[in-house]
Amino acid sequence: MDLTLSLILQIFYVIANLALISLGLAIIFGMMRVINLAHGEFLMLGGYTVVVATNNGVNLWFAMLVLAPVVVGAIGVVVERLLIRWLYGRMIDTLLATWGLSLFFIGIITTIFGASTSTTISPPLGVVSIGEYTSSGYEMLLIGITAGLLVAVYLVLKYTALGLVARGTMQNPDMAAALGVSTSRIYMITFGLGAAISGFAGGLLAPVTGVLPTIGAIYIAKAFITVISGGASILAGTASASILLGGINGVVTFLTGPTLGEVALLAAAIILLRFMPTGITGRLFRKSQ
Amino acid sequence: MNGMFGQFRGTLFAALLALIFTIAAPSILEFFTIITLTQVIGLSILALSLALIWGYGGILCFGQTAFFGLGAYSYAIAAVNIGGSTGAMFIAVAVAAAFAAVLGYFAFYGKISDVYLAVITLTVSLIMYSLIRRTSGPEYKIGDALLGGFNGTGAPPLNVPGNAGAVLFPEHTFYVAMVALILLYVFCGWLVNTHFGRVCVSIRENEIRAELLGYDTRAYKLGIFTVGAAVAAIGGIFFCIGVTRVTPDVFSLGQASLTIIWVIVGGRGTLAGPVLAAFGLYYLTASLGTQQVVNTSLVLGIILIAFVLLAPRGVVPGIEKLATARRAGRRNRAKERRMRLRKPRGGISEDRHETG
Amino acid sequence: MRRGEVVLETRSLSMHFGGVRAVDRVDFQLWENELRCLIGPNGAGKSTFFKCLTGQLVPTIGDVVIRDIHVAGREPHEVAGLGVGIKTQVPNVFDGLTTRENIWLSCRRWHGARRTDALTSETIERLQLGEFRSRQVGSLSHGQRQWVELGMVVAAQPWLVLLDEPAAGMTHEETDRTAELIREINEDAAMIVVEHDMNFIRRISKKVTLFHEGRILMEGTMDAISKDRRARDVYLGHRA
Amino acid sequence: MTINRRKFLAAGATAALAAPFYARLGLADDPIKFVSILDQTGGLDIYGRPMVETTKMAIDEMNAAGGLLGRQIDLKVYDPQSSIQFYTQYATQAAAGDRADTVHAGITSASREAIRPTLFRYETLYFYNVQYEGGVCDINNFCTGSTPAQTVEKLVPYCMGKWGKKVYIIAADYNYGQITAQWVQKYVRDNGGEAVETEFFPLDVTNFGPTIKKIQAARPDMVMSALVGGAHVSFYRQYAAAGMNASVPIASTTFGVGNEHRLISAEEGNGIICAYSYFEEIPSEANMSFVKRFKDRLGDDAPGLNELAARSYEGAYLWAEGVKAAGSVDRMQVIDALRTGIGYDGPSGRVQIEPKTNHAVQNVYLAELQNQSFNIIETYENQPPSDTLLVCDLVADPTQSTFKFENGLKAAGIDI
Repeated sequence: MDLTLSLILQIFYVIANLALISLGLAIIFGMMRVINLAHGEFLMLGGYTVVVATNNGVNLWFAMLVLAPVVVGAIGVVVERLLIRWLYGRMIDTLLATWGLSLFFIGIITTIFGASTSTTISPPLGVVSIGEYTSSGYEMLLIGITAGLLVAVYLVLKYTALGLVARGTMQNPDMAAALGVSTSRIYMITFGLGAAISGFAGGLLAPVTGVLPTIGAIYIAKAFITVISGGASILAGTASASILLGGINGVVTFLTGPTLGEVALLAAAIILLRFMPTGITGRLFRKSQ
Repeated sequence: MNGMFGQFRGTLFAALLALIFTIAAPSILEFFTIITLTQVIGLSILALSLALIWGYGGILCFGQTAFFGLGAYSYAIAAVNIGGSTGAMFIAVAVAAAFAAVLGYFAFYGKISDVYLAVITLTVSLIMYSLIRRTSGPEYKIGDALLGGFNGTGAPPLNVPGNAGAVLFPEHTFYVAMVALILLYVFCGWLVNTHFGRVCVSIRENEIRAELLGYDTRAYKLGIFTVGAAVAAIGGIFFCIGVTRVTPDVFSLGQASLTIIWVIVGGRGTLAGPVLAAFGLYYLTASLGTQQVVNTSLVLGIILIAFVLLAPRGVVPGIEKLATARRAGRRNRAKERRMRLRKPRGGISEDRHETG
Repeated sequence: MRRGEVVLETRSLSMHFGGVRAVDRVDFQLWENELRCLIGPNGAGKSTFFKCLTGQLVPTIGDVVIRDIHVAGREPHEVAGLGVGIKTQVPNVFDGLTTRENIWLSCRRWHGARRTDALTSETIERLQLGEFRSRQVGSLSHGQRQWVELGMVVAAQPWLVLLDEPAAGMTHEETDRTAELIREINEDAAMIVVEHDMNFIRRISKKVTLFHEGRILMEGTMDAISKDRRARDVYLGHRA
Repeated sequence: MTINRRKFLAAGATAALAAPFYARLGLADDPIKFVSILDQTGGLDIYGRPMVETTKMAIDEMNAAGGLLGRQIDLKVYDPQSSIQFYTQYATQAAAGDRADTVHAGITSASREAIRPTLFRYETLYFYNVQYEGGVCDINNFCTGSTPAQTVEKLVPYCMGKWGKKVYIIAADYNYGQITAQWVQKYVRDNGGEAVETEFFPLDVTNFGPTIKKIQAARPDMVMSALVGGAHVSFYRQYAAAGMNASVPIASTTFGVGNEHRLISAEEGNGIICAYSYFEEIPSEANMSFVKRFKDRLGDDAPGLNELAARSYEGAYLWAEGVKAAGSVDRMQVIDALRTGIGYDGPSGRVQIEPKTNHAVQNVYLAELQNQSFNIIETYENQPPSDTLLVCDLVADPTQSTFKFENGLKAAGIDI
């Protein structure tokens, strides 16, 4: 019983983890149709922000909750202004550009900080006990933060003027421009927001996984598959794909081992795409298209 | 025929240049360069295969590496078991083509949209990556061939057909690989000029129209997809012979992205461009790895970013465009001006990739 | 010539989108060598009906029969494969290819290589497309692209032709030539033309079918329809 | 398959092909060519960069001391960027292009297996200075790193004696992890213990939650880890975050070699016991001097030193000992000299080639992690490569060039 309960919590964490690493990518891909191959490096930059800040005496919570999203969000805005905005309407070319960007970030971080960086941070908040089983309190907190983040993004998109304009611009740039909205500005803000959320996620995960310049490569494939499986709707898609894929991954990992867990995740994604070629939300929530 | 269809003469000319290069290689290149060329040729055949199905067939296959890797692994496993390379090559091509036919059948007859086809093929490649890395235990054997998991498995060298003992020297393997590249290049150039190829191009341009003309677009797409997979598999064979080994990395996201990047850099709608891009990027990366001054990733990243900003149409179409503009300019400047006042050329065919 | 056999027939054809019945139990017949115009206000269901005929949509209920072959639910290429020429509403051409290549592809579906070359040249001559023969279709004007598409339909020498708004967006002069071409095509083929432009219809039509709210409101000559009150209400009602 | 160089040169028909080849054959007072091929970018850079730095240091020191045989040593470093295809490229370039006198290369077994046949074919001496799973049997290839039997054999009984007999094994899912796990199982059995579970993890897994739950359910006395790489560092963090490091201690033959002990915090790592043939903290004179010279060289940026880094340094010196003993850089003469039992006394103690396997007899240390640094708790001197010795005898057959992956396990009595 205790095992079941703590295992369920664990699977929630797997799901939250997947949603957390995918959301930034989902926003940029869903709203701008830009496949950001440097997504993993945005996560990495978030992690580095936290590690470098805490190594210099900054409070861990401040570094994770404020510094990481702000720094990476700012980097995102700069990237959008200098690079991405020249490529709108050339979706495939953004693949090449962001691939280059990904290499650039890895290279620059390795040049500055070396191949690995010592850290002193560890997950805060101690241990949560369920009977004889213990879980990391911080991991439980991450479940809550992820849920909160999804709700916050939902509220921003749904109820703020910015969200409405952004959704309109993504649907039809010409129309929005005719209404006097600066599409260029909207794209910049969207890309910055996506980057900030990736940085936020990377910062939150830094105490759990540690940071390396090359750690982005571990995330990108998984995030990509989650976003595509989710389909057109950014939030409902990311959430539902995370639940499905993360749930399958967590259960299979526990039952058979981590390798089959990974394979099960990918196989589920393929089967999903075979029967719902436009992703989960494409089939189930038509309105969100 | 001219325009898109009329490039076959150019193809033959490029093939002739490549043939001259092959013959001249020993006197212009260093010995070690020649023997390491085999793996680069393998990669460039992979680029050719994607140039065919994406550039001409309009099928953005993000996971072309699935067939490349499948070809390489099938070859290595078959060659170890048969004890000779000739039959193994045929088996490898057949395995990859059959796999592509099944995958393509589900995708095209299931009416999966362009973008999702890209993602599904990528996912297939990543699944293979995960699965093959699972096989590091000694229990994972196919016949006599140990799969080796993460470490991969050895790829036997080429031998003279019918005589498994007569193994080719690496420099001779280079000739075989180069001839294979040239033949495949000419084959692809010929294919896109056949009726079949032209219909594939028309499907790229406008699938609904092609269908309304009475062409079964699913069958054509499946056809060119399968041919592309077979070509990619041949690339995989030469790649693993060149490396002497095949590892799961052939299926990785990195290799998959790189394949797309060759076609973008070389230019969509040409066959020679992506092939040259594969060569160029390989030697750029390889030469960066010989220096100790700056971080390799950093330099490569900057070059790619600069490229996408400065040469958006890819190298070969960019050069072609320059050349055409100059020639046309000499012939009739006034007419050119009139045309430019209307719509920008080619904009519409590019737009297709953004929808979906 | 008049009243040979029925070449195209729909039997209680219905197309529902969610709760909306875009086409509602339509029984329709087209006779050999007939030229029929489908008219109706926006949203009357004529374009949906057209797409059910061409295989672009699978009807919810009912059947489409072309020369005794049931085609409802078949793929568009199977419909076209019966010798049916189809032109859709927006100019549906191969933008990246030249005019000549566009038309060549249409001919080649039916003929060998040599016959195709001859037929392609013939079609280009007939439609006076020679000037744009080697131009990429994407760089042509809207009306010119419509003509290229008509050329593709003609080049295949179909016995049944389905046209959706062939004169849309054309200049006055182009419209005249289109009307002439349609009459020419009709000498060898039965036709269905979906059209908005009443003047254009007057010039080509013999019999007109008026759609309203997914059903056939009435059929008759253009003169008869334009005198009918119900027909005027349908149009006026929507204009208001 | 071997190209005989003399035959090659004699053959007039191939003269055109060989032209750039023999033009590069060096004169007597040309610098000696030493090539290093190690990943400095990509996922393996955490291992490769320290190895390159110590290699550079070794060559600089040798040159400062007057070189070898009166000739300077020219070090050429290639970065294969964590990609197997570039290993083949650079190995061929080193052998057939640079005409290297020795090549020190490779981190993963995959990279070693990609270049070993090439270097054998082109008769270029090859050193592989990395801890690996054992089983290489190649006259041309000296493997100086520790192998499982050397480290696991000491670590398992020590830790079982200290913590208890129920062992939970977790390992990276590739050859090294698989084989090491087999050896761990064998030594657990041999010492009267029980391996309750063995789990393998793909190298990109970062979420160990489900496994930690399984460990909690299985209640072992200790966890034996052969996890590898940047992603797997997460395990130690998540394990500590679940409060497990206090109750079930960890032993490892892989932790620390990628500087893992500095990537996690002190509290998370305290108490982990590891076995290697080198630790930066070895209190010997030779090592303290080595560490000091290294830190002086690189200043604050100096990476931590581990077995791979130290052995790269020692591997270069071991080769130099061979050259000195042979009085020549000729490949076969150096190979023969190295196999006579000469050794090098380096920071890790004495390293000496065992002639049956071309592997190294070396010291093995056990150390416990406290505050991000290792305290040496046991030293075992002159440990032979007993696993590879079971399957390889280059004295009986000095023409071999193979990798006996399965046989090593079979000979050890491990079922496969």
